[in-house]
Amino acid sequence: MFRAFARAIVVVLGFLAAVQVPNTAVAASDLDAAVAKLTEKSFSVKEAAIAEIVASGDPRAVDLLSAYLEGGLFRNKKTGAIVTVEKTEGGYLTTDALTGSALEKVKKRGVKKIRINNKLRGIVKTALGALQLFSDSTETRLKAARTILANPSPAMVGLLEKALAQEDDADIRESLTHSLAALKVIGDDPAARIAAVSTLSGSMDPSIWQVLGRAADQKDDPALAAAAQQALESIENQKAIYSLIETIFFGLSLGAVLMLAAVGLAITFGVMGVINMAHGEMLMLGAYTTFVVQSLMPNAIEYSLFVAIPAAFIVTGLVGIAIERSIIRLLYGRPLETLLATFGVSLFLQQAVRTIFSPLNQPVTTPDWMSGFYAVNGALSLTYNRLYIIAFCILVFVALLLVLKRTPLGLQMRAVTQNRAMASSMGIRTGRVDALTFGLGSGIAGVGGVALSQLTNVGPNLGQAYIVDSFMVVVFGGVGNLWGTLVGAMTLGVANKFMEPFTGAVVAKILVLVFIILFIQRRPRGLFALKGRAVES
Amino acid sequence: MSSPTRFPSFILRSLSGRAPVTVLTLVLGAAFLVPVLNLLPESNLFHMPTFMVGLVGKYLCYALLALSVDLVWGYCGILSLGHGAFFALGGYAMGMHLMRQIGDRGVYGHPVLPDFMVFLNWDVLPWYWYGFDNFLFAMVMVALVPGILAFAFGWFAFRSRVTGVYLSIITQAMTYALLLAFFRNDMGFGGNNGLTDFRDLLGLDLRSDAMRRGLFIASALALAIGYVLCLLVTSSRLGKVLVTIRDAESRSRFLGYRVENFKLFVFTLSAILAGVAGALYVPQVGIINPGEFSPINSIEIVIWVALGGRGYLFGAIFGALAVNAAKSYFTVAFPEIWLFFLGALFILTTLFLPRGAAGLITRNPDAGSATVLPAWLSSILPVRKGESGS
Amino acid sequence: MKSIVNRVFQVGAATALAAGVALSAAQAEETIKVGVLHSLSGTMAISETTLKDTVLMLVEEQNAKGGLLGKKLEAVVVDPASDWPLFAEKARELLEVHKVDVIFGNWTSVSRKSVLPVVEELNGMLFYPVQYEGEESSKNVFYTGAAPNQQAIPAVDYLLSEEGGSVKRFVLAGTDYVYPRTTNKILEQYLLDKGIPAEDIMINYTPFGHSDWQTIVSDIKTFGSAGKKTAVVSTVNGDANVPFYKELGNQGVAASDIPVIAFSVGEEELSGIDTGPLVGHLAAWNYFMSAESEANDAFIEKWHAFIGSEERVTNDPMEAHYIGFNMWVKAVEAVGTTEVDTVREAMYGITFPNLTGGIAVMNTNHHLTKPVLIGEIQEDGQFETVWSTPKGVIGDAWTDFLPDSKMLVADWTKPIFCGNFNIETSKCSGQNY
Amino acid sequence: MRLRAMIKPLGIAALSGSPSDVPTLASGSLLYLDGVSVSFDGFKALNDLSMIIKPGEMRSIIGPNGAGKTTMMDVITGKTRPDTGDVIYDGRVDLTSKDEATIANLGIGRKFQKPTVFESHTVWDNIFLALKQDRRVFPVLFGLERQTERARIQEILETTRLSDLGSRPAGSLSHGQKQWLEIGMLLAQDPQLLLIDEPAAGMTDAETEETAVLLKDIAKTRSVIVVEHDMDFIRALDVRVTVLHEGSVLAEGTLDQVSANPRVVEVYLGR
Repeated sequence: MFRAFARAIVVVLGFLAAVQVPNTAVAASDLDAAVAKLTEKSFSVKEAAIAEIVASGDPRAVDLLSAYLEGGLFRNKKTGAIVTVEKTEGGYLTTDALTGSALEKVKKRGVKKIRINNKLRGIVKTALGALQLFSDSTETRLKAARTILANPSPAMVGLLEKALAQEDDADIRESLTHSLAALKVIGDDPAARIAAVSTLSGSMDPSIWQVLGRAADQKDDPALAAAAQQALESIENQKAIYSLIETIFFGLSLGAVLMLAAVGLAITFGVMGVINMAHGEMLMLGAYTTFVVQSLMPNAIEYSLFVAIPAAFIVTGLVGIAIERSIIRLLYGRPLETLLATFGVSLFLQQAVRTIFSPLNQPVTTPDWMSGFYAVNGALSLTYNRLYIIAFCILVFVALLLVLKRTPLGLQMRAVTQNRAMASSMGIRTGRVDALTFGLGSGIAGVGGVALSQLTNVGPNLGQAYIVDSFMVVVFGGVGNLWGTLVGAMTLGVANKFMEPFTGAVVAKILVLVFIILFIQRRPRGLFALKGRAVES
Repeated sequence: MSSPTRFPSFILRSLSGRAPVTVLTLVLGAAFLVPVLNLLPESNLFHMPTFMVGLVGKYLCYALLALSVDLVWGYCGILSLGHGAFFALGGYAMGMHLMRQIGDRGVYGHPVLPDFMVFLNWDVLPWYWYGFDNFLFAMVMVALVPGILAFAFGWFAFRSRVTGVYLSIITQAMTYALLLAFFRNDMGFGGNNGLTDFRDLLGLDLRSDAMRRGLFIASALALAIGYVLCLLVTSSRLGKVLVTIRDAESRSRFLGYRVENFKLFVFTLSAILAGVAGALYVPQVGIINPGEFSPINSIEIVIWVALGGRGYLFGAIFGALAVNAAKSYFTVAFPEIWLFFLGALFILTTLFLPRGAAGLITRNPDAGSATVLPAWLSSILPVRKGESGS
Repeated sequence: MKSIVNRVFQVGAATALAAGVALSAAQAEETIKVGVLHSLSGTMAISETTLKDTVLMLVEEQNAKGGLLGKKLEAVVVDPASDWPLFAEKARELLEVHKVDVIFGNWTSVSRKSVLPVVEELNGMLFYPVQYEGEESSKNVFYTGAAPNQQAIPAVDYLLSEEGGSVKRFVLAGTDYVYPRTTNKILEQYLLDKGIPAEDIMINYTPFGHSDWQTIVSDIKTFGSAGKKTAVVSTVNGDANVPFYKELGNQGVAASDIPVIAFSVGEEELSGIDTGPLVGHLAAWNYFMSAESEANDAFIEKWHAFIGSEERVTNDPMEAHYIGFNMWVKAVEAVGTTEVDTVREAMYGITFPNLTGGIAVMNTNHHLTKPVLIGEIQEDGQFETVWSTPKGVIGDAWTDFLPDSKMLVADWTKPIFCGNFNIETSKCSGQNY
Repeated sequence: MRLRAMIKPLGIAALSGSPSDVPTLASGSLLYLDGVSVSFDGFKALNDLSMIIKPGEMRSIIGPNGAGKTTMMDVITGKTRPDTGDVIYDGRVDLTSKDEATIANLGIGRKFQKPTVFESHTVWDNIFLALKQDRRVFPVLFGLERQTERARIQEILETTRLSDLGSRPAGSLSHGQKQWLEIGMLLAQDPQLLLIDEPAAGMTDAETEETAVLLKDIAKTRSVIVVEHDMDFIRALDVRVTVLHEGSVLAEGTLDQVSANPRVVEVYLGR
C-alpha cells in the first residue's frame, strides 16, 4: 500500500513541477519516448511511463491517458506506431495517437492493444484527476475531485488548496475539503487531526469511512481514535436506516421482476384457467425478440428496447394465438390436460430456439441509460435498471388493468371466462375472445421477457428458471385476481430480501416456499380470494 | 338381477379381470424371463445384455412411481406435482444405507464418514445418519420418511381444503423447497453431487450381474405387489369413495364421508409406494442427487400417467414404460432434436387420445351415453367391471 | 388387450433395434468408436454442446488425416440431457452396446461422479475436460481440465502479489455445490496460511441459477469499503454469472476498485454478456482464445470453418478436449491398439503442444501439466493475458491444503498403482482393482 | 330480529329472558336457527334469520331469487359458516362448529338443486355409498357389502323406481331419474332431517305429483324442509310455508295465508 502511495506521490510531484513551469520545458520528444514505454511488457516500466507522461505537462496527456484507461491505445504491429483505432469493415482505421494524423487501415490482428491492469488503472485515474482538476467543465472537475477523494495523497495538498481557492461549485468544494481533511487526519498536527475528523463526521462517502476507520484503529493518538470512533458510530446509525431503505428497494425490485414474469400467467392461467406450462417459453421468446431487435439495429441500441417491447408483444402474442387456436381450443373444460399439452409445447419451443439460435446464451446489450446507478449518498445507491424495471412493472400493470376493465375486449373476456354459454348466446364470439385473451397473456409474458433480458441470461433455459416462481406468485396472490398477483409478487420479493441477509439466499428461498405452503393452508384460495357462491361452482 | 354383487371373495374377483391377469402375467413373466435371458451366453440370439436388464429395471421403478401417482390422481383427483419428492426421499433413504455400507472403503479411508463429509471437514456423523447402516432400519425409513412427509403435508393441506390447482402448486412448492434444501451442502446429504459410488448391498457387490438380476426381480415383484395393492384399494368400498371424491367432492361430504381422511390415507399410501420405487431405483442407477426433486421430474411423472391413461392402473404402468423407452431411444437416435419428438408426442396424445393409450384398448363403458356425458368425464369413467379391474 | 402387448414389444423392439443397428454397423465397417457424452438439452446444453462439436471436429480432422491405425474414427453421440442418472445409463450404453473405445464427456462434477462407477466397472476410458475440484483420480479417467492448484491457487497468488493489487481482503463467492465448496475450503486454508486473518475472508454461497444478486453485490461493496484492498474470487457457476456481472456493472463495482476473478467464466459465458462494464475483471484458465500462437490461430480457423460461424469463440475446455484427444491419438498410434489398459499405460508421459505455447504432459496421476494464465476481460468479450506462470504446473489430484487429503497421492504406475495412496499408512483405500 | 325478541310481543313469556334460556327454547325443536347472518363481500345473503323446525315437521320455504334459500341450507349443512347467530340441531348440537361430514352423520341429509349424483358410479353404487354405515377410513376400506345392505338397496331402488337401472352409470340417467336417485340416496342415509332443494325441477307433472306423495310419505317419520318455486307442488304438499326475502323471514303460515299477505305479493310481483 505504501509503495502505491509513493508512486502516486511521484506522479503528482511531477505534475506540480509542470504546473509551476507552464511553458513547456519538457520537449515533445519526451512525451513520445514516455508513450513508447507504455508498450513495454513490464508493468513497472509502464508505471514509470505514466509518471513521465504526466510530468511532461503536455496538453495531450489527458487524452492519451484517457484513451489508455479505456483500452483505446494500440500499437501497430508492423510500424510500431502508437495509434487509436476506429472499427470499419474488414479492419481498423488507425490514427496516430500523438499527432492525430490519419494512418493506414490495418487488419483486426494487425494492431495490438496496449495492456493495462487494474493497478495501473487506479494510478491513471488518480493522475487524470489531478490533471483535470482545473478543467473548464464543472462536470469534469467534479469527477476529478471525487477521484482524488477516493485516494488522496499528501503530495497533493498544495494542488488541492489551490483548486479550492479557485473553486465556486459547492459539490466540488465539498469533495476538495474532504480530501484535504482526509489528508490532515494522517497529518502531523494533533489539533488539526481532531478538527479534520469533525469535518469528516457525518459524511456518507465510503472512502471517508475508510479514512475514519483507519484513524479509529491507530494507537498513537487516543484522542483522535476516540473522535473517529464517535464519528463512525453516528455514521453507522445513518447507514442502518439507508440499508433498510436499500433492502426495501431490493425487495420491491425483486417483486417487480416476479410480477413481470408472472403477469402473463395471471391471464393465461389466472383468468383462462389454462395451466400454461409454456408460459416460461413465452418469456423466453420475448427475450429472444429483444436479442433479434438489437441485432437488427446495432447502431441504435439506446432505442432498441422501445422497439423490442411492441415487437415482443406482437411476436409472443401471435405465437400464443397460434397455440390457442391449434391446441388449447380443443381442451377447454379439461384444465389438467392443458398442463400436458402446454408442457409439450414448452419442450417444443425450447428445442426450437436451440435449433434456430444455438444452445448458447445470446448477448443482449443494456442501453447506457439503464446502466449505472443513482447515488443518493455513499450508503444508498439505486441502480437505474431496477428503477426502470419497477416503473415498467407498474406501467404494464396499469395498462393491463385498463385493458381488462375499460375495453370491450376486457369486458368480453370477463364475460366469457365467467359464463361461456351465456356469453356465447349473447352474441360474443367466444372463440375469438379466447384466442385474443390467450394472445394478450402471451404477449404480456413476452413483454416481461424483454424486461428479463436486461437482468439475466437469454438462452433456451430462461423460461424454466421462472416458471415455478411464476406459478407461486399467481397462486399466492389468488388465481384470477390481477391485484393479487401484484401484491403477491411484491410481498414475496420483499420477504425474500429481508430474510436474505440473515439466512443466505438459499434458505431465504426455501423459507419463502414454506411460507407459501403454510399460507395456502390459511387461505386456500390465495391472498385475494373471491368469496361467495360464484367461486364454489 | 342385473345389479353387481359383492362377496367376501371380491378380492379374487378384482384380480381376475383381463387387465390384472395380463399385467401380472407380463410383470411376473419379465421377473422370471429377463434374468434367464441375461444368463444366456452372449452369442445366443436371445441373450439380453446386462445394460438392458438395468434399463428395464429402472423403467419398472418408474412404473411403480407412475402407479402411485395414478392412485391419487386417477382415482382421487389429487394432482400431485410433487411426487418426485417422495420418490427421491425413498431413494435417499436407500442411498444413505448404501453409503454406510461403503464403510472404510471410501477414498479417504475414513471408518465412518462418507467421502463428501470428509472433504468438507466434518468431524462426526450427523444424528440423522444414525441407524442407516442397518438394512432393516433403512428399509423402514424408505417407507416411513415419504409416508410421514405425505401424512404431515396432507394433514394440513386436506384439512384446510386446499384443492385443485392450489394443491398442485403447493405440492410443487414442496418438492422445489426440498430440491433447494438438498442442494445445500450443509444439509449433510452430499449437496448437488448427492450420494454415489455405492459398493454393495446385503454383502453383494452392486456391480455384479447377479446383483443386477436380483434388483430387477425385486423391482418386478415390487411393481406386481404395488399393482395388486392398488387394485385392491381401488376396487374396495374405499376405492368407490375415492372416485366420488374425485368427481364430486362436496357431495361426498354431505353424504358424511370425511373427505380429508380419505385423501390423507390414499396420499400417504401413494407416497410410500413412490418411496419404495425410489429405493429400488437408486441401487440400479448408482446415484441419488437433488435433481430428482426437480419440479420438472414430477410433472413428467404426471405425463406418463396421462399418456398411459389416467384412472387405469395398467395405463399408468404402460405410460411410464412407453415414455421412458421412447426417451431412451430418441436420445440416442436423434440426440439433437429428440425434444421435438417428445413434445409432439405429449401434444398429440392429449389432443387425440384424451383417455390416454388405455383409452385405445378399452371400450367406452356405455357407448350410448357418450353424447350425454361431457368428454372429460367419459375420459375418466372406469371400464366395465371385470374388464380392467380399475 | 392384444394391442397393449404389441405396443410394449414394439417400443422395446425399437430400442433393441437401435442397439442392433449400431452393432451391425460396427460389424459392417471396422471403425474405432469415439463416444461423446455431453448434454445437448437441459440446463447444461449451453456449455456442453460446444464440446460435442469440438470432439466431432477433432474426429473429422483425424479422419481427414487418414483415420487411426488405418481405420476410420466414428463418433457416437448421445444426449444425457443434463440428467445425472441418465449420464450413467448412457455411459453404460456407450460402453456395453456401442462398444466405444474412448469417451469424451461430462461437464459437471455430479455427472462425472455418476459415470465414474460405470467406466470403472466396464474398464472404459473417459476424458474429462473441465476444471474441477480435484480429490479424485480414477484409473479410467483422464482429467484434462485444471485441478485447483492449476487455477485457484495461482489466481490467489496473483491477487496477493503487488502486480495483482496486493489484495488484503477476499470474498469467496460461489454456487453451492461441490466444486466451489472444495475450492473455497482449499483457498480459505491457503489464505490463512498466507497470513490473511479470518475476518478478512467472506464466504458466500448461492443456489444454482441464482438471478437476484442485489443483496450480495451490495454486501460485497460494504465488505470492500473497509479500507483494505478487496477482491472477489468467484466460483459462481454458469447461468448465474450473467445476472451477477450485470449487477456488478450496475452497482458500479469497477475492476479497479474490487476486481472479481472467476474460475468458471470463459469466452463462451462472456459471449452472452454485454462486457462493457466488466472490463478489467479477471479469470484464471489454462487457455484463452486470445493466446498468440500459430497452433491457436489454426485451431480457431478450423473451428470457425467447422461450425460455420466467425462469431463463435473457443475456450479452455475445448482446448482440454483438443489436448486430450490428440494425446489419446498419439498413445493409440504408439501402441497400435485401442485396448484400454495398453493405451492407458502409453498415455503416461505423452506430450502435446498447448495452444497457448509450451507443452502439456500427461502425468501418472491422470492430470496434465499445463501453464496457468490470468486474463482480464476486454470490451470485445475476449481475455487479455496479464499474467502467466513461468512454466507448466503439474495438476495435483489431492490438494495439500485439506487435512484429510494432503497425505494422499495418485500414481497409476507400479508399484503404487493407486488413485488415492495414503503415504502415511501406505494404504490404498476403497479401490476395486 | 332475534327470535326471542320476536316471540316476546307474541306473549310467549316463558320463552323470553336471559341467554341461558336458549337451550330451553331449542330443546323442543329439531332445528333451531336464531339471528343467523352471512355476508359475502358486503352482500348480506342471510340477515338475522330465525326459524324453528319441530321433529316430524315438514316445511316449505319459498322466496324470490337471492332470498337466501340456498345459503340457509349451506349454513345448516356446514358448508358455510354464519358470521353471527346460532344453529342448533336436536336441541343440543351446535352445528356452526361442525363440518359437513359430521353434520351429515348427525342425521341431516341434503338434496341439491341441481341433481348431484356420482356420475361415474352405477346407480347401485350410488345408493350403496349413501347407506348408513361406519364412515371412517379403515372400516370403509375393509367393509364388504352385507346381505342386509343389499336388501335395503334393492328396497330403495324399488321405492325410487330405479330397480332396472341398478347397473347403469348414474351419469347416463335422465334428469328426472337423477332427481329420484338423489332422493333415494337421501333415504339410504336414513336422516332425521332432510333438506330438499327444488325436487320438482325438470320433472313432468306426473312425476311431480309422485314426488309430492313420496315426500309426504317420508315426512311421516322425519322432518323435511323443502325449497321450491313450483306453487302447485307446494300446494300438493300442504304444509306450513315460510317466505324468505333478502335473507330474513318475511312471512310464515299456510300457503293461502302467505299468498294473501300484501308484502309477499309486493316482493313477488314487484311494484
